Amino acid sequence: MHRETAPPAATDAADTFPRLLLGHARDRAGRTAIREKDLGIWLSWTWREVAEEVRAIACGLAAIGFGRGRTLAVIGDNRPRLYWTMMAAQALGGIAVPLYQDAVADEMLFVLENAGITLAVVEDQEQVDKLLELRPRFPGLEHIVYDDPRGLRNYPDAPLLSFEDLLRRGHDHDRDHPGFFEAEVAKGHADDIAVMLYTSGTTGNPKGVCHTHASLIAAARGDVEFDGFGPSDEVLSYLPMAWVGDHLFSYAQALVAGFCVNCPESSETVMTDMREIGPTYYFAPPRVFENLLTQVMIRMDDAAPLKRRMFHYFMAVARRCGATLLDGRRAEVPLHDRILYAIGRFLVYGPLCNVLGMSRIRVAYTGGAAIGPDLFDFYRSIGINLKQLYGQTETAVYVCKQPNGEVKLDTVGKPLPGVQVRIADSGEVQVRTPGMLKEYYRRPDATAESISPDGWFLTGDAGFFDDDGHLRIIDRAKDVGRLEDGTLFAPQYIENKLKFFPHVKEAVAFGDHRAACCAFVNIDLGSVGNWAERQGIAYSGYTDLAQKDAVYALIQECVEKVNEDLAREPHLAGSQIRRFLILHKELDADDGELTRTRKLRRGFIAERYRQLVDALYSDATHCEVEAHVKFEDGRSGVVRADVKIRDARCLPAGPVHRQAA
Amino acid sequence: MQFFFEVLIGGLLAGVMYSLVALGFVLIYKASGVFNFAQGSMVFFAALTYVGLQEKFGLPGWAVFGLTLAVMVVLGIAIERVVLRPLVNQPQITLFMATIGLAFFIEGLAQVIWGTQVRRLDLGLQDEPIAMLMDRFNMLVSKFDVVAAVVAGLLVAVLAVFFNRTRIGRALRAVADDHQAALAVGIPLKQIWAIVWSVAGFVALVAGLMWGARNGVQFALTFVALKALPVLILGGFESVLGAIVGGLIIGASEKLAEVYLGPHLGGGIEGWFAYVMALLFLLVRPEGLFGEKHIDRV
Amino acid sequence: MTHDHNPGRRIGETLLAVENISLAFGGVRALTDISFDVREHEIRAIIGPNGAGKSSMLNCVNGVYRPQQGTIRFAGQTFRHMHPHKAALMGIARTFQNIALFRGMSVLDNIMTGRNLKMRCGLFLQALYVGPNRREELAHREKVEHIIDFLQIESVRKTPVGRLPYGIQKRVELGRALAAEPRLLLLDEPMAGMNIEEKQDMCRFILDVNDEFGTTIVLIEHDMGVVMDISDRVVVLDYGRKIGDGSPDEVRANQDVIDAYLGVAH
Amino acid sequence: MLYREAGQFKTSYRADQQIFPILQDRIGMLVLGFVALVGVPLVASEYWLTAILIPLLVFSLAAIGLNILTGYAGQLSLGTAAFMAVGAVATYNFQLRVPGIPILVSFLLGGGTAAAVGAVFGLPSLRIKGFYLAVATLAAQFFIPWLLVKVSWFSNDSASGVITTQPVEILGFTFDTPLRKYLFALVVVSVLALVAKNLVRSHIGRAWMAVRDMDVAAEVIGIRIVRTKLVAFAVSSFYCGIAGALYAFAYLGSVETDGFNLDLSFRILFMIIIGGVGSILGSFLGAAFITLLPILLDVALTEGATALGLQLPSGMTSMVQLVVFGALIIFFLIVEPLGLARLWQIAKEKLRLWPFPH
Repeated sequence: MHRETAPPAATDAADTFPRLLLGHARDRAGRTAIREKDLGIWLSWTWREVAEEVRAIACGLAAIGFGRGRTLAVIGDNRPRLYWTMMAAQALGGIAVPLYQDAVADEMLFVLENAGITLAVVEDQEQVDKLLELRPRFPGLEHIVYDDPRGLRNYPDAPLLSFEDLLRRGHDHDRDHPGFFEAEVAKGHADDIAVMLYTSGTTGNPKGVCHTHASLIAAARGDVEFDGFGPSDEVLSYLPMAWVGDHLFSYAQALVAGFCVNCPESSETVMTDMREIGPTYYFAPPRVFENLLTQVMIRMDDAAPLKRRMFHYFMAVARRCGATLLDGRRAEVPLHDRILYAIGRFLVYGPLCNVLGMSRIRVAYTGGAAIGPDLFDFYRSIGINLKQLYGQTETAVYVCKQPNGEVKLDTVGKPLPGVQVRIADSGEVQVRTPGMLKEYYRRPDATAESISPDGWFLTGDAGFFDDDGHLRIIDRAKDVGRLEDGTLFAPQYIENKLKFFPHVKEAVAFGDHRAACCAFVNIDLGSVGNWAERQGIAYSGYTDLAQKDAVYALIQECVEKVNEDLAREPHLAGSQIRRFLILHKELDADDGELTRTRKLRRGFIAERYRQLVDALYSDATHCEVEAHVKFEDGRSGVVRADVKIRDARCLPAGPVHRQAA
Repeated sequence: MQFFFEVLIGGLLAGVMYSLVALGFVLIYKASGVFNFAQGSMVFFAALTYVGLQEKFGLPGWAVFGLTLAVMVVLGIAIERVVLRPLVNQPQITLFMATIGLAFFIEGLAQVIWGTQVRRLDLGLQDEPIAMLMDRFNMLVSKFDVVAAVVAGLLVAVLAVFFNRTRIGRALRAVADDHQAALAVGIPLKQIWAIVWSVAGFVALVAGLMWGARNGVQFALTFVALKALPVLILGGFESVLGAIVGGLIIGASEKLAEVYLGPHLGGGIEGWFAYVMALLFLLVRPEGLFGEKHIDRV
Repeated sequence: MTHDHNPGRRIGETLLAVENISLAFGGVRALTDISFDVREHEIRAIIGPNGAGKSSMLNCVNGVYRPQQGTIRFAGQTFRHMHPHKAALMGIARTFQNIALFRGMSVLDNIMTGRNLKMRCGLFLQALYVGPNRREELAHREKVEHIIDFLQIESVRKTPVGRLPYGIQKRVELGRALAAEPRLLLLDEPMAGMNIEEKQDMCRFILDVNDEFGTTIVLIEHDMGVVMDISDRVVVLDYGRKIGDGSPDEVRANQDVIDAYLGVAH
Repeated sequence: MLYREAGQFKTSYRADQQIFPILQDRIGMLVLGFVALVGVPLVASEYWLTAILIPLLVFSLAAIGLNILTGYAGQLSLGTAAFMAVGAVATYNFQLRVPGIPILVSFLLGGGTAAAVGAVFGLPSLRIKGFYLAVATLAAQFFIPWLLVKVSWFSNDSASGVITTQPVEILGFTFDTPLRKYLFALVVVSVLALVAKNLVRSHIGRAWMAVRDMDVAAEVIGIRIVRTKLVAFAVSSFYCGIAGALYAFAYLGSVETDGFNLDLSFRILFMIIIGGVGSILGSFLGAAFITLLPILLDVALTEGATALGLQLPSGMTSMVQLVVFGALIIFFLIVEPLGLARLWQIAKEKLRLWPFPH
């Protein structure tokens, strides 16, 4: 397939997103810029049409008083109109602030206030209701523009405006003020703030990360050049718009490279929509890949015995040589394996990629959390070029990436062009990158804390470079602590090792300033539930299943395997898990135990389950607790449970000989 | 006038023979809701088996009858097991189509076992006029037809007793009324169905002997069953009495039409007359003479 | 879930009036002398114990049953009895207590069938397919897609209905009724056999239908909570007679109704 | 497995509603069309054409006709052969008695006559359903061939009602060799199959299926039950009529009207049961199956008997055929009531989902 790798000149020089858009509208006017599955078919808009829509929206926003330097909230699923709204806001010199669409009203309040929002463009009634709920406490909101009018017919005295009305006003405004739009775009400067992305932060309130057009475009341009993306690439945008990952790959990179963004019909249809589109470039956090793999395995369990055996046989072949072949090192693979792999590609890998919608993928990335070895190997071995990257919201995820052919499980790759990385004495990773944030919005204190006077961003991650010059991250720098006897303790490292087992969904390790390492475990209801069914174990729900002795035995195996691993690492051998328990409830972002990006809020959890932590460090074999939980319908209640505690076997430090897998 | 009566009586007696076949349909329909298109094939199968056994072993009539009956019972039970049980709760139309398949199967099987040539079946009855009627009224009434009518009458009486007086019979009627309820009060549905199919086999055997003795045992016997269908439409699928009355009406009107109408139409009308009559009747009274009217509950 | 009686929703003139309806099946009385009216844009509930004649009442309104006595007045015209086809033509649609979907067809086709009445192409054009018939099919497909979107069943649009869970089937049946763009929608126990979450969804759909399209709705429901929440007025039947009629609060206070529900001997 | 659908997405309802929405299916159909039009003429022997391919096409068309009535509209008919007879005789007479009439017009008129007769015999469906109706169609099956034989005008006064068809000539080109007849039948059947597919995916088709699946609900959403059923009878009989005409004109050349008997009706019913009720594809599969099975059975029995040195009694193979047909019908009704078409569909689904189980 012919690929245009070098973007034409008009967009090369553009230094703001609106100018990039207008450049594409000139250079590839008739080419599809964005698609959305709506009412059963894929509607598409060309770059020219997108430019016209953005123009109308921008004029409409101007007509209702939006302008330079002001902020605009965007809340909803990935919808073309919401992406266009961000472009329109930027065209006027305003700042787009995408919010997590699944956040509850209270969580939104802080961001709305902090960002000084006066205007919100939202998807539907659900979001409108949340904003109206906040109105008494947040009177600053002047306008709410909604896309889907359903259910909003009878909201008499709310400051609502339909998207159609906005467009109508935009057309009027455009007609009455010829040249207004062009003039506004011309006023734009590369150093204007383009977007504010709120990081949920593991402690305290979220902070608004301000990115300029320059930083985002530089980061996106670097990415695009690194992997050679061009206008013929397709992506599926299904991750929250407020997340930096989505913002980069379906907004910034799309505008830089001019590729096509596809919006799924609804969150339930993402799988089928992905299969229909067949994206060529894919980005997902490890948990998405993990869920996919779990589904694959569960569905294969239901297959006929012969087919199941065939699947596992060829998966073994793939594990043996798939990744090597993907790296282009054909010579290292014996001929019979190459033949078997070719057969496997026809019978298993090809069709499997196809049903997952991944057969056209050239490059897939994952990042944001550590990925398990089985998981990583699985995708690479069936021929999907899955790689890891490293970066933060603050660095526009432009720090490290794995180059093709240099993909290693436990590293996050090499620094990207233009990026400098140094390891501080404390072990902290510090970076200088073109994608550096301008500041935290209205938080000079936080800005000063994170950016050193000489311009290095302090990532807060602990890591080191390996012999090949690849960066390896082990934990959050501040979480790395020491046991009472001074042994190094890296909780996230341990937790990740636990979470690599499909039966474990979440884990929380304790140990800093304590005698030994102990852990909470959340089982994976799908995986363990499936296992229980096959074992003939009946259970009524998570809490019941979690406290079964058989389940404890299952998890104990996992814990002891982690201990085996730890025992082999010289400076971590002392932090093997001594005791563990399985939590009676799933850790949940709605209860404040996880962030919206599903990161542990360690301190909060330690505080909330103090009783259990204390029990872990006593001789108790069980502990009675009650916990307040919020149910999905918004009510809250109390879960009471008797949680068992188990001891795990620890090994002496030193190399342990394991059978070759 | 006496010619008319002669034709009428002949028709009525032939009608009894139709009823004999129709009875088999009604029995099975009542008990299991299956419209058994294979009833005609069972008649053929029974007759052929009877003749075949007689030829092969030269046993006395009663012994052959007993053996054939045993075969028919086995066949009935096998049909219930292999064909109907797996199709339980399927739409009636599916069951109907299954019995069409069954008809083909049985017809083929009978001839694979016993060969395809036409055979005579001698029950010791002569198809000759009854002398008394001949002498006194100058009417031609076949002795054979009268005997057949008596046999059919006896059979109906026996079945009536069986249905009304025996425990199994009462269970059968309960099943016919409401399958679920019957199951709920502990009537073994499957066993009942096996019995019904066996009884239907018995009826088929009697009908097969009568028709076989009259027309010779041959493939054309299966068409007799096709004549029973209009009888059923007329009489209603669920009524033993309807089968008898319907048979008489069809038999009589068919004969009369053949004699009085046939010459004007060029003959051969007995092939379709009963059907067209039944069809016209259906338009007036879709549930048949003695059938029950159903109300569709929504 | 409470129904805001917001000012945007106006209750209009009487749309449907049944007067002195009596219905019997071969001597068994199903309905005796029932009268009530339904006003434009309102949600009217019919409640009553099992066998009270609720479904029979709906069946009289859209002509599946022919009452022996009484009249039905709909949109200004008076009928001795309705005929299903005529009822459909006049804009009456309904769902059934036991799901009555076309099991051999997909969700899309089931809902498309609800628009058959609005399709005009003759047999010859359909045989050709291309041209006017395709334009018609595609135009109706789009309308149907709006219903699919409205009921949030995008992920199953091409699935045969027989494979769907019960709650979704109920939704599809509602979709088929909505496809006819009815003035009056008769819902026979739309929430029967559902769990709480499914009931909430269905309630929201019913209210949204009423709100968005102004459709007048008559529904039969067992769940008293639901009935009281969403309906404007309630008719209570017991043993084929009307024993109560009024706003949810009035009905709740009615002694006959209380007796009927507590099972006081008659 | 062979279906690689990632990247096939629809940007219009038109693309989404096409008969073969999947690219691989479209390619498959093109290949099949090429084989039928070019491949077969190159390799097929006269025996193959006259004994297998032409009857296969003719019966496929009749099966489509019956499938419209039974499979789509849910009305069982045992009178298929009678409507074929009407079509054959009517076409013959139009050709015979209307000077200069083009053969295709005769075919259409023949089909139209069958449609009219079919609608008349469908009238009982006003009042009756299910196998009552099936029995009513038997009336047509017995009455019509009788009438066609008895009134010798229909067969131009030939002995025993045999009609000898006129040559098929279109624009001066005569379809006289087996190959040409095959091509003629192929084109007629393909066009009509497409028309049938168009009907069943339009609103009349949905009305048929609605009446079949749940007639009360169909009535309530405004479908006129009686009219829908009568149209089904008429369209079905039209197809059977054309099939009958092809049977006479392209397959046998001269036909005894008596040959359109109950046995033929049953054979076509078996085709749709085994092929798949409610499926156009199934009509072809069923016709192929029922046409090929006796031939294969015959070969197998004869070869088997020879190998064992046995002398088969005369007529034995046809008896074994009865047994096999009967057993197959029962087998399909129990195991796969939707027939070969459903098996094909399942296989296709499996291939689409591979390696996942269905």
